[in-house]
Amino acid sequence: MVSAIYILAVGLGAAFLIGLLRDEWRAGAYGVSLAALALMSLISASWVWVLASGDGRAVDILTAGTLPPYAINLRMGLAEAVLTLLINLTGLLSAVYLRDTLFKQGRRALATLLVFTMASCGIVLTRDLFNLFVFFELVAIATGGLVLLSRDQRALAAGFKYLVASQVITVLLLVGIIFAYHATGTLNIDGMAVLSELVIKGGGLAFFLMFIAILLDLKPFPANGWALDIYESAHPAFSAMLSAASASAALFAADKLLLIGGSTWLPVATGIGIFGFVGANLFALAQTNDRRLLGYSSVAQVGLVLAVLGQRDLLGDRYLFIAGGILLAHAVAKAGLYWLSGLVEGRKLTAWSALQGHPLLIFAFASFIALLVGLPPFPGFYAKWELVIALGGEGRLALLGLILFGALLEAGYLFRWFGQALKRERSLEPVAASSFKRAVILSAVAAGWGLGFIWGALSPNGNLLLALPLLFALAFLALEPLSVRIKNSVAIVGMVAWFLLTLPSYDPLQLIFAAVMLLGGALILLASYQTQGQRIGFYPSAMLMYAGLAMLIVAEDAFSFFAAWESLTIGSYFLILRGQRSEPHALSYMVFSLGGAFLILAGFALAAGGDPLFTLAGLAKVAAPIAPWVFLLLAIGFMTKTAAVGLHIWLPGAHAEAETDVSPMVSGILLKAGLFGLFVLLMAMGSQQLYGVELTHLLLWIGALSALIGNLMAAFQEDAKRLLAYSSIGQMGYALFGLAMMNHLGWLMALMFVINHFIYKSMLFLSVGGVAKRTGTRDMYRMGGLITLMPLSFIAVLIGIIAMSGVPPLSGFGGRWIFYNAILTAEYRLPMILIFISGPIAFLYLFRLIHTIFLGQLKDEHRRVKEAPFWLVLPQMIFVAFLLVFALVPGLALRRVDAYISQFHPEGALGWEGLTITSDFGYWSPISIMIVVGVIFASLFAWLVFVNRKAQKVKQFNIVFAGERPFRPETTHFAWNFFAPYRKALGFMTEPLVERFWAAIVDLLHASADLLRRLYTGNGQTYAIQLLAFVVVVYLLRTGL
Amino acid sequence: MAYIAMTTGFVLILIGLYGALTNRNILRMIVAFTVANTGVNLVMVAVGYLHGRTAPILDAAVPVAEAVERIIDPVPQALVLTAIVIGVGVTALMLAYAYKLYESKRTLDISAFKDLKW
Amino acid sequence: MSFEWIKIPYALLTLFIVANYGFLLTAVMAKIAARVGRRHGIPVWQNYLDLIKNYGLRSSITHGVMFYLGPVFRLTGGVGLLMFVPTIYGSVMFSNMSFAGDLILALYFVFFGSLGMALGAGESGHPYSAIGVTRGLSQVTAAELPFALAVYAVAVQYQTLSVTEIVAAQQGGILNWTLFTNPIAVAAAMLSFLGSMMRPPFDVVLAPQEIPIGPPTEYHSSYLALMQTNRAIFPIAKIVIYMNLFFGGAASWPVFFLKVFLIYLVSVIVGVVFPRFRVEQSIRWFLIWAVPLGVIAIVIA
Amino acid sequence: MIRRLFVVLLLFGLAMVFSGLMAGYSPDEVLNLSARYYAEHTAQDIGAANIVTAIIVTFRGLDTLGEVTVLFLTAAIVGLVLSHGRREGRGSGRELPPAGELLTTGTRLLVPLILLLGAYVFVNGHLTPGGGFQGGAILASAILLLLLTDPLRRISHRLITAIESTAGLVFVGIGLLGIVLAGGFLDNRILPIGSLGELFSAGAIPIIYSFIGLKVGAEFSSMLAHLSETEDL
Repeated sequence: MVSAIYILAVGLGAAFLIGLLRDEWRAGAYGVSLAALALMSLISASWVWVLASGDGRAVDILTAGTLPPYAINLRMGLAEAVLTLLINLTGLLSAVYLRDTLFKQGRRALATLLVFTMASCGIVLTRDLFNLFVFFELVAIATGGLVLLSRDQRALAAGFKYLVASQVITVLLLVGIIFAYHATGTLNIDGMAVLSELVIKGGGLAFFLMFIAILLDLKPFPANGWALDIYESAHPAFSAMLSAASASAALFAADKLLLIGGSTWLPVATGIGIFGFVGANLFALAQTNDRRLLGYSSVAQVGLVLAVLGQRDLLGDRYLFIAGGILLAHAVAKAGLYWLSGLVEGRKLTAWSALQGHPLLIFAFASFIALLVGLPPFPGFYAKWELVIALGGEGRLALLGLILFGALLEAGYLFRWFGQALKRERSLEPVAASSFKRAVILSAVAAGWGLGFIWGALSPNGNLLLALPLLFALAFLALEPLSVRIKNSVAIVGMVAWFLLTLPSYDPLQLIFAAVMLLGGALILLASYQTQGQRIGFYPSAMLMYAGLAMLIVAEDAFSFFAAWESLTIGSYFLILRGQRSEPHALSYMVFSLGGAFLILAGFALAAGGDPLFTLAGLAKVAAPIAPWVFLLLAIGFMTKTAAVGLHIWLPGAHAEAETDVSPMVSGILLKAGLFGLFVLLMAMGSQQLYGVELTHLLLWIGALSALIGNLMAAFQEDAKRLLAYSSIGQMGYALFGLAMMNHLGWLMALMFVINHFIYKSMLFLSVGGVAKRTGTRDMYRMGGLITLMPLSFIAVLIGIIAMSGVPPLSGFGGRWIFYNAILTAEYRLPMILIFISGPIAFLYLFRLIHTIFLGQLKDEHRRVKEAPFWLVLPQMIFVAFLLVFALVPGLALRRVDAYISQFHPEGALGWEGLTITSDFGYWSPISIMIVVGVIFASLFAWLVFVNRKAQKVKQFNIVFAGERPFRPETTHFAWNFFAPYRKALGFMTEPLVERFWAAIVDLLHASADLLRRLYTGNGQTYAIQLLAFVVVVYLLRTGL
Repeated sequence: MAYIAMTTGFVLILIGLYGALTNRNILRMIVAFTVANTGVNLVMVAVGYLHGRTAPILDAAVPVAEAVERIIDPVPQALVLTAIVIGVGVTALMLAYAYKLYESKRTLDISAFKDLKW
Repeated sequence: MSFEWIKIPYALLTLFIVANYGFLLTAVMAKIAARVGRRHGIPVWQNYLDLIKNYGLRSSITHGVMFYLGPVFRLTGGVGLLMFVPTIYGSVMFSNMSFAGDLILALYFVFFGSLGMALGAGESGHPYSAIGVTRGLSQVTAAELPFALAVYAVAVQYQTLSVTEIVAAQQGGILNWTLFTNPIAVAAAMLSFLGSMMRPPFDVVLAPQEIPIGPPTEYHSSYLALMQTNRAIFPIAKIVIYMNLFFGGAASWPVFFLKVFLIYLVSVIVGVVFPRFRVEQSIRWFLIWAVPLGVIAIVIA
Repeated sequence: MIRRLFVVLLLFGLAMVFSGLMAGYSPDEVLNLSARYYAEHTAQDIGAANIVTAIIVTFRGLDTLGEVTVLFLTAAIVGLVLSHGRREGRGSGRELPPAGELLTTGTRLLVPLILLLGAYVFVNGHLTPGGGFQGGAILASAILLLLLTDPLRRISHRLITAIESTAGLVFVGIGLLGIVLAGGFLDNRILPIGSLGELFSAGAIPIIYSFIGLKVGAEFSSMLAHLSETEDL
């Protein structure tokens, strides 16, 4: 095993050696440096290998042949090995990335780079305080040099500000060190750690000075303007090193110091850390410069890790896993993003739209963001899971809340950035086409995924990257070059196969959802055959969503449930983002979904009581004081997916702007995930009281309100797809209402809605999508009279609206019938009034939908419109068949579920004798209804045909029109503002109060961020003053408290 | 004795920082920082001082046997040396920066270099 | 309760009786209304004449499939509604097809006809039809609400959704009628009844003055004939529901005729007394006067 | 004005910390454990009469290596900074008035002596006060004198870097030899310790210190040279 000292020796030796080379031999110098960095990485890697594989323990490296504490010693443990590897690799890759610049700048720059890397490793390795200081100084000075690699003239000022700050830090650190030495008589960190005198003899203050100095080296918010300026102006490759390498090193130094400080200083670390995490993320909201944004984000991430270090008393031996997960994910992602920013010309966030058309880079971008946010399957995800569970178990809820809030802010601006990069019109500057720069970036991507795998393997919750559905989804990344038809077929086959594979393991409830989500998803995918080309990015996203859904249904424990939830959220986000003008809506969808996801996470954390392997079944055992809160958190989290009123504002845009075949997926299928969650929740926890309020009662009201508002809003839409989207809100409201009734028939009705809503909403979205595709508009008043041109689509819509309106004889009536029987036993009556109102309102928008599109007057520009493409029509027709069958024999699907629900609500089960379905109150015989109606209809129709056989078809405008003959469809087609009088009567209920509320919150955040960040005046002296102020304030708080 | 030195050191630090934080002229700031550094070094030496003892050099005056009783703490002195050298390095670097800053904007007023902010 | 073939002739018989009664009744009501307005009014057999005339008309045009089917839907709605509710309490002959479903079926089947009608009218492409439909739908949302609440109250009261059982529960003396056992529910229901009868003050849907007869504007000849037939059957079918729910049902045809007449008369009287509401006015009216009653009904139920 | 007041307040806060330190400070009566160890073991382990030197070069040799690196780095970066964005074709643009007779003669007289003194100081670093850094600084002062007499004089960076790099390499090399031949990195016992107080004693210390002296001298000189090249402003 090569001694770790060689890492330092090689770095230094190479730095000195290239001094000997002639200025002309640039290539030689460059080669030597690369070789040195590679060698250093190799040494670290070998150590990682040995220590990780278990054989071999942390070793101390002595110098001067003298034992510590009398001589400086280094230590190489697993953490050190990993960090040095990270540092050296970052250095190596950055050196590769910087090739041209380094060639221009010559060997001085090379030497500086080498020393920077070497010194960062030194910070990690050394166990001696003063030696630590020396290495810090080296890093600081090297930074002062490397800043100048950038072409940006402003870097000069930034570098000077940085030096000023480091001067102040030096003063504090030295004074601290010398007094600590005086108090303990040693400079050895471990030596100090064991000695207790540090607290007496004024050692406490000495430690404070040292500790605060190290913290200041972490560029803590808000005393970090100097660092931000560096991040913004330095060469991206160096910013990468600064953010990935030196920040990690400094964090490790802080960790070592905490060994000395002991548990009394942990809260300080946590406090400063979490303050920085939230604050920096808040400030980043108002940031438009990409590199500065990344700087803010780095500060935030470092803060988070610091907070975790402060929790080590709680986390025990897992804290390395957690802190390491967050830290490495941050380092890789941040380095990658900085390198990526080197390829982009403009510095505005929107300039990243240059990446469009480079799928590989987009994928890298997405991976890095997912790494940062801590989405599965990346290390941050596992780490955050254990962290949050531990915090919840210990009841450190404030910290937990702040962490989740900060993470939400971060996700907000990162995904906004991503959306802008993908959807804004492509900027003209080309992406730098340097192959090795891309190689560097891609290696970072690979590292990220590799880390994800490792962390998955280390986590007790099992490795997500071994989950078959997820792998299947990821496999589509490899299939991207293939054409749509192949990929689509693979996808369909895969989903059906997975369904059949897992079929035996489902209970009836899971079976219903699985059928809807997997088989239904495959059915909708038929529509995707009508797209051409490769459709880059569609299949990985869609399959990711379906994988999430598939895993969600079968999830046994909270972790896999949450992981599945996150994956389906990400997948659907990418899907929705694909729409033409869907950027803002996709963003709000993502923010709401992640917000909901974090609430769910918090709920699990509360419930789990510190057990990361908490099972869903365990929800039932949660005890009284926290149970209602768990219930509340989880319920709200799930309701963000079902778009319950108040959390619904993301839905209309997201569903309306999505692509034709995506809308049915996200509407017909995705919404059901929320319902499934609620099912699981209610089954496990039943109903809970909070301050005497029955929470299910609350859900009743929310469901009823959603039904009312959703239907009402739908009636006033001009955009067909928005109309359908709003109606989804209403339908989910019904389902929620049914669930919240907490009785047998209520749940049955909810399930009925799961099936029905899936069928007719998918059908309607497909046919409306087809019409929109043909007519080139989604505004209904621009259409009209299409019945003769698109008969099949018309039939689909006709059947769809009859079913949805609940008019017999189609299946929608079954839902209504069950609903009436259910409410007869419900103890809460008032919310029903809302349901009663919203029922008829459905007719308004349904009639509007079919009338203004297919009936009325045909527009001139549509006279040549053809029927929708075959692949769009086919699934619709299949759905029609389903609806009719389901209308005739609802028992097929419902009987077993009915029996299944009986274990939760024994009373009130339905009777299924013969053709008639009987409840305690009434009866209903679908087939007889169908026959009776059919017979009457047929005979009357026959009679009409008989008396009216020679009726002749007349032209469009041949109507009784006050004696004259209209000729312009626009003026004759009554469609726009269809329900004007209704608006007069009830329009007040459609005031967008909820939108205003959320908009106000967002504006508040942005405004405060924009105002507060002026704290960074750009004056280096002011920065130094802030630095000092930070120290004094912390000191006062520390002594004051 | 130790106290006087130490107090002087601290006062020097404060003076230095005051100068560095209030003078807008970059050169003055640099000088102020050197003052502060000097203060730090003074403090370090003062901490290592033991009353009535001599320099840690073993010669006729201080035989090896009595070293323990006769010499003052050598460690701070070693540290100070390092600290001084590092201080010199940083100062030189800052001076170089100051030169380039002046070259770029023809002024030495720190508040003139605010292109980067927020 | 199940199906035997004999039910079909019985059902046709019911249909025949009700249809004729409907023709006469509507004519009588029209006459009453005219007399109140100091006009002479139509003869009682006018409907038959119109029917014959419409069937006899030779010219007949169509605007398309839905247009053609519209009246069929409409009449199917009327007849089906009649079929799904037992007409005469206790008689197997006139229990029709009520085995197919209970009260809820009837309630939702009400919309079947209007929906199909609306579609047909829509395809005619006539703006007035569409306007009429929007008005109708808008008004229905408010007008149906009190009725729904009342029905719910009654169902809770009798703990059943089966019409027959509800009627059974009201037998044995006039005081057992829901009218007296649950007056508030009945009041709410009757208010919404006014709204559903297409008579003033809630006839803005047809609005004979400014948009000649609303949705059916484009319909003529045999289409119109079918719809006239429906206009005779449908109100009665609806009244039958009211009668069964609130007024003790009818054990024999005379009682049936009487009760239907009286209930119909209510809407006529109100109609001749009040001027017409605009849509938003009627909506407000229902929300302010009728709905609260319904709410009280279900709260105390 | 407010700014100054604020700064004063802050410094007052800092002063509180410092006073706290002093309040908690009590001078040692006896050497603490590390110091005691050095006092007792330096003589036989290291064989350097100057304990401080022993600590600097051996016990805390890693610090010193870093320290040397700091200078090396600074020299490099100063070069980097001053060459940063420099437009070519500038340099000795203008003529300066010749330096005074006194200065030139004094220089000619003193420079050799200064160099000699510097060499003496770092060669005896392990015996007497002083050592590589001090010696190096003295060497550099000679260069300073030269530059004062003729600011436009160009000193060969090539030579300087060659010196400092070799010195650095030797330092690292000796350190590594320590691992191979003796107890660890920078162990000075790769050479016989010799007897206390002799010039050739204390193992590798004199060699290391001499090279440090050269290196430091070279680095200071290069900084001075670089800074002096900014004369033409």
